[in-house]
Amino acid sequence: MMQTYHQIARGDTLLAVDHVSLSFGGVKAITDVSFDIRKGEIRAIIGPNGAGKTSMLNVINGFYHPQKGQITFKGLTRSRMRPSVAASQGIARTFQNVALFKGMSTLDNIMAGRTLKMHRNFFWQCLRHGPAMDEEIKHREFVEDIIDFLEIQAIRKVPVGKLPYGLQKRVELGRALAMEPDLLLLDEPMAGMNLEEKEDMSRFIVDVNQQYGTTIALIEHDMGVVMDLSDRVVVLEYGHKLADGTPDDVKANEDVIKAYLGVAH
Amino acid sequence: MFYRETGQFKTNYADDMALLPILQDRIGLGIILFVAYVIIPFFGNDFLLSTVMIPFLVFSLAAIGLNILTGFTGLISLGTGAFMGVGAYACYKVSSTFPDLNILFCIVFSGVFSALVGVLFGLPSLRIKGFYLAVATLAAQFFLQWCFVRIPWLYNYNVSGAIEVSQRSIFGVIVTGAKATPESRYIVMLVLVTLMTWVAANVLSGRIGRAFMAVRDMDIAAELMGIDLLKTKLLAFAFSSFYAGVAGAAMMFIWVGGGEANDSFNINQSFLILFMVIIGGLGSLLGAFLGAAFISSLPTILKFGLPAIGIPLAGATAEHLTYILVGGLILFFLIVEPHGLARLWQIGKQKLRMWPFPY
Amino acid sequence: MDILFKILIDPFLQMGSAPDLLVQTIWEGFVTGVLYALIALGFVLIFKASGVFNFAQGIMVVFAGLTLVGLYEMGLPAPIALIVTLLVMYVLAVTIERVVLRPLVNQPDIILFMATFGITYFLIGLGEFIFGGNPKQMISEQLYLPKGSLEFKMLGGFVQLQKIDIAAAVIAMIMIIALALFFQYTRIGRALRAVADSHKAALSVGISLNQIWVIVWFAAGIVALVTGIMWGARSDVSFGLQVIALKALPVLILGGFTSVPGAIIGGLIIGIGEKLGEFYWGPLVGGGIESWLAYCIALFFLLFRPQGLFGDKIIERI
Amino acid sequence: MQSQEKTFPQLLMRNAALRGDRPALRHKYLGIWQTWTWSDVAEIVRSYAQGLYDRGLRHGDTIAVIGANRPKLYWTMMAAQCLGAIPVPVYADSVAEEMIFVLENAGVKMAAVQDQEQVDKVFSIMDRLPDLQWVLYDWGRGLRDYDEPRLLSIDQLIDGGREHLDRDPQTIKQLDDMILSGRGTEISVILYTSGTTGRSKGVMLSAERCIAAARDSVAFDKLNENDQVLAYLPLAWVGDHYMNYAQGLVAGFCMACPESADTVEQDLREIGPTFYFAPPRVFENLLTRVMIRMEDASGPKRWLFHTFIEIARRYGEKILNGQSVPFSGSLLYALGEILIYGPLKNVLGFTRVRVGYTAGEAIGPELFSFYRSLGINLKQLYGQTEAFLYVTVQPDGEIRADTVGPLAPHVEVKLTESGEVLFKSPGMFVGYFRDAEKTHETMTEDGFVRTGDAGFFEPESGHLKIIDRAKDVGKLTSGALFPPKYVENKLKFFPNIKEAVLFGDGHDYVTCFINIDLTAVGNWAERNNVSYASYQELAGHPDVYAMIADHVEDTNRILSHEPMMAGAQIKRFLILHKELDADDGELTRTQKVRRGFIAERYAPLITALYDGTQEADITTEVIFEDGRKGAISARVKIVECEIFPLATKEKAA
Repeated sequence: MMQTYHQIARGDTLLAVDHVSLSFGGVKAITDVSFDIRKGEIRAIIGPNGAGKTSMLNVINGFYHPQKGQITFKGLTRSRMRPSVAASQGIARTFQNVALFKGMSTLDNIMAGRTLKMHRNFFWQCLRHGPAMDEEIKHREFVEDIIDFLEIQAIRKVPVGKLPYGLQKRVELGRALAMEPDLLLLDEPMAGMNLEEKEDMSRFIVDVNQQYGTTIALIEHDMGVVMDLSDRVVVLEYGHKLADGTPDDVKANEDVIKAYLGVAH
Repeated sequence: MFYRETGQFKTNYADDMALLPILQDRIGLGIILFVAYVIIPFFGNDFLLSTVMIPFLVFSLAAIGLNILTGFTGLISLGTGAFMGVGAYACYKVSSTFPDLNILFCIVFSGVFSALVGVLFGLPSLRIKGFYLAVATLAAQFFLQWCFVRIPWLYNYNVSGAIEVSQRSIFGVIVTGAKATPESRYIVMLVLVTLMTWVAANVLSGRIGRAFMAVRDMDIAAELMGIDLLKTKLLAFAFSSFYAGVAGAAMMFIWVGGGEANDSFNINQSFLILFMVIIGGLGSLLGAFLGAAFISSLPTILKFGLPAIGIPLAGATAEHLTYILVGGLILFFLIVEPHGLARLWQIGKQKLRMWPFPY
Repeated sequence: MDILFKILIDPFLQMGSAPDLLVQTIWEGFVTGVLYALIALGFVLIFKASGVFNFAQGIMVVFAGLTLVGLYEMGLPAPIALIVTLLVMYVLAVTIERVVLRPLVNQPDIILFMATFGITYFLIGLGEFIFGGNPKQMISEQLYLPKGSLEFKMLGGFVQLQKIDIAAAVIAMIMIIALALFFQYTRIGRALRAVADSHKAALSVGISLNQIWVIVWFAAGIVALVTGIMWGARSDVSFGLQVIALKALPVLILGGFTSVPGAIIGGLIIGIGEKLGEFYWGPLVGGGIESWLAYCIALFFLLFRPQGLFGDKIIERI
Repeated sequence: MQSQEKTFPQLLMRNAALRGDRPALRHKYLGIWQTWTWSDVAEIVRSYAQGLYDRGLRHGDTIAVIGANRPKLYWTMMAAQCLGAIPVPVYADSVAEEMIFVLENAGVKMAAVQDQEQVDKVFSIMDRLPDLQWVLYDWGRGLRDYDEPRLLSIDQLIDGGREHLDRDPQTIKQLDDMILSGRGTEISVILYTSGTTGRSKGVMLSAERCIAAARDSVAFDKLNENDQVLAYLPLAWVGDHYMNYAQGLVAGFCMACPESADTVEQDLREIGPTFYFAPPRVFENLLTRVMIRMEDASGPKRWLFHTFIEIARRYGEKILNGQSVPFSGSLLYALGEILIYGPLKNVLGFTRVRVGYTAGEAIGPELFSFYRSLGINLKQLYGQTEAFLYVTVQPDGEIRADTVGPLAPHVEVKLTESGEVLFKSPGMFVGYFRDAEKTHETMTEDGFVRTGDAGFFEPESGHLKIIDRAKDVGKLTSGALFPPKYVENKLKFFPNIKEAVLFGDGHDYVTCFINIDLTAVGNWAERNNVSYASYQELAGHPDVYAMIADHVEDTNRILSHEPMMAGAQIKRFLILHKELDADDGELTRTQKVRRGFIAERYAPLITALYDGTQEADITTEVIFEDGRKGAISARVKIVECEIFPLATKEKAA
């Protein structure tokens, strides 16, 4: 049977996680968590270490398969799928500890993000002229826009392995953007950054959300940053959902305050 | 230093993404091609052509093949020799079944065939990683080798059990068999290598090449970006085996002109190619050539070089010495520059571009 | 239909019809398996301690054997030759650590893997250079290894066990137990196991990595020597052995690179498996399938457990 | 060919007609050099002009241009000029407060700015600018959600204009009339001088004079449409407007805009300009970096480099000037060209430079000859905004480090008894915008302009020598001449010294503040593993002091060979605990020291320099990048230096 994806209007539910539970062997990572992400919003998932934040992302883009519960994306409900499929359906992500292709240049890394969009067959690839080259150029133009957008022109042809951490994070964001995702998952985009880099990154995230209208779900430790950035926040703790709502609601929620021992300000 | 890049600016992407964006590189390549196509055939003697150049070219092809798999896609293979064998036998069968088919076509076909076999033995690569995969490829090596010996149909039931290359010609020029002149064989080989290198360079610098490297550098990320791991890995196996196959066919038909599988396509051959790739430099086409040049010329240099400088050797001793030297040199290079000759050149080139600055 | 019968039914009928032959074959396989296991053991030792996939283990077996015989032929009495060979193996271990491992520390695995290739070629060349390329007789009786064979009357037939084979099995057992004890109860042993987990841990035990490498390579050398003697005693000492030694690889992937029991069990499975296969199924395809059967068996297992029988499960994290 | 184009737009149209498909403008954007031909530019500028007109920009209005060197900003100037409106380029790095003055004073009606940063700046001062009606931006990142009726993208305007032109031919005619009717006497541009003293003044330049000046220099250096320049200097600086904009339009050569501030070097290398202009500071930093990078080179390479640089020093300039050198010399130099000079020039992007100029400040002679000795035809000119750049300029063959050359074509100069230089030139300005009294101060009755610089003509050669700002040249109590900048330039040639400020007027000896160069000294510290946490700590380090002391004494030794200057040797100096910074008002936007300001800001240190103490405390207020204010205080050491007796010529030689 053939299932189709519905067009989702801004503000409607883009992705719904309902009653998802996940465990490795005996260890419970996520227990019966439900929440939704609306098109066009910036959604934050916060919580202390080991709260199951990353596992949640891994479930969403099909890298882990939940034992219980299901996920509805663009109106199509499923309990499991292959990561590559998730990608082709419009879910992109970045990683907690940068997962760039170390051997390749910034440009190639971001170009790699276009793979799904490139279709010229092997024969043309062999010639690398005519259609194949046209395609390369078309996508190079798209990628260059991203490079310009993220202000990384100066490192265009530098192997990413040589770049400082902050820039690597930026390149990784670029790579995810190259996929033109409907849903962009950011796993601690500001981990290990200094204040200035954090500010830049926040600016980029907001700009992405505005410019490309991309829906963003992000995990972050730094409460302060999250509260400024996001429209709505889910709080996880030990795999359970602790709270869900606007930054203000969440700040007000005393469970959260307890969990964070007043870190929330 | 020889690189004078001032004023070389690109006004369109096609130029910017060209295989050799720097003018001086293009000039350099031009010179090399000129030497290869004009100087060597006209001024080289038979010895140079058939003992040095042709083997070098054959090995280059094989090395490119393995480099695509191991260097670009990160899949170690110890079965290259066998895949070469597949090519050789396929070519033999086709050419003997269709005697008036153009030999070049046979050779290319043999590549296609070994690509298919490559895919077959590449299947486990989805579940198996790293050394486990390396060992798995040994299965291919030994199984295929066994087939070559035990399935007489493959060598047309020759009593010798070996491939017997018949005489073939292209455009009236004899290119295989005993009567073929070194020049003609050399040129055929050279054309083959030039074309296939160009193709490899194209593919590797495009979408597919990026997919390969993505899988090599961080397969999980690659998958989460929609790169289908199985497809990509199988494609790598096919692409790589194609080159190995053609190399094998060329080896039998253009270089040695017939022979028996166990000598030509055994495990040691596989290792030898692997050395070429490692010493030449993983993930670099240039490396494939450097490695091939180095390893393939070494025995010759020893066999003829040492006596020349007055160190007479019995054949056996020379062979032993070769082993010692090859082993020693492999270690030496790994220690000096684990990323191979290509990296050395790369560093040198960078220095030349930045001269007189150090970086 | 007929072919299916030949493959699926007939062999088992044969087994049933001549159980003594079956036992005989299994025994043969068992002994080969033990020898495979020994070589695999050498791999495991080194891989556990240094993460190096030591391709050279096979050639080390040959080299050890050659050296022993060679020294004897040069006129050293057997026991002395044995000791000197041990020394040689030690020197080899030290040299490898100094010349190869130390400069290559922290290089990617494939590089170290290639390095062991280099070592292999070097040793082949060296061995041939010194002792010549042609096969040698193992000096069995000088080493007081038993000769001849025992015959049991059983299952309505005869089963013949070569004494040397029994000896091999026994010695292998002793050796494995010895190693186990060494790992369990000595300080160095503990250090080695620590290294397997983390290098820091090892240092905390107070032994430098370099020392540890020397030790494991020496240990692997000893194992190689024993293997060399046994194998040499059964057939002879030649470089052909080096290719046979590759059989240890499927054994490894079967047992997992890091597991000693895995190496043993894997060895036995492969050994017995390939003998049975060769004896009962080989003829169907013109024999000689020993050369690859082992790999296919391993591959088959691998498809179900990519980390080998005893390797620990790989959980992908991101 | 003295043709009749009187305004820049007319020149643009001429170029479009004359060399329509030759490149007019390149911009490294999205990874490649986007290129526009003269006819492209003409078309765009016309549409843009129409767009501006439709938004209400009229003849005589002013429009601010704020940002880096980007095509759209240059087009803004051209388009505005089409309408007879006056572009007012503003330094992009000026903080809001500084900007207010210029925008207010110019009473701009529109502002064309580069990006979000500038937009925010402008809107932050909107309430102070009643006349400002539209803010146009080039690069829209982050501006999407600005709900600001007065915000427009330049593209919008261009498209709007184009569409309008296509729609009704009437407007085309109207536009043509506006362009053709443009009169040369009208004000073409207003350039605000950074003002070494006090607040800046708007220099009004008329079209015909700009063009006349440009024509002279284009002829002078034989520039033509095949030349190529890299426009990387601030738009608001006369240097850029003259060398790139004016000359470009007159000669019809191609101007290239770098991708971003941090890729200029790379872009310079890619483009390989044939005509290069930079203030001494740029050459200074470049040389510093060259030397630093060479420090890290391998021993033999360093040896090779220094040997051949020495050879170049000996023969290079002579060869460039076409004087005779010993055969061995030219041979060695040729070898050096292959081994060092050629590659070096290539890496720096100077290979194709036919003519290079430096101006804006006196250049250290050693620095100057270094580049010339490499075979780069670097020349000096002396000029200022009020002259639309040049007063004197060095023709080929008459190039010297210590003079600024003879009078440029069609320029008159006279010196007052106090030694101040007055000039009359083709490009001289019309007056200061809305500042009659300042204009009056600067212009003499007989139509000469006061430069405020002191100088004298060298009798034998007729070359002009500039000593210093007239009001800065002072006397020691001994009566000896005290030309601060002259000495400072000598000091600043040492890579380790970034900035130097001399004092001594009315005192009995000369003293000096030093700013160390963080890159150079930091690098040195690394190599000699001197550890330091901050600029302040490094500046205070005894070894650093020792090193600088040597430099100062070398300088004294040199001075002791020059009769006029021997008195100005430095007796005591100190190293400042912070870098002099334009944001703190210590430097002008063109990075010239404002000594008056510094003198009062650091008064306690100066007293200390003269009362013989060995240390002094100082607290200064600083403004951080984000505009926050803070104070840093420090204890600064003071060091004595050796003074050398005046050396007679024989000794010197």
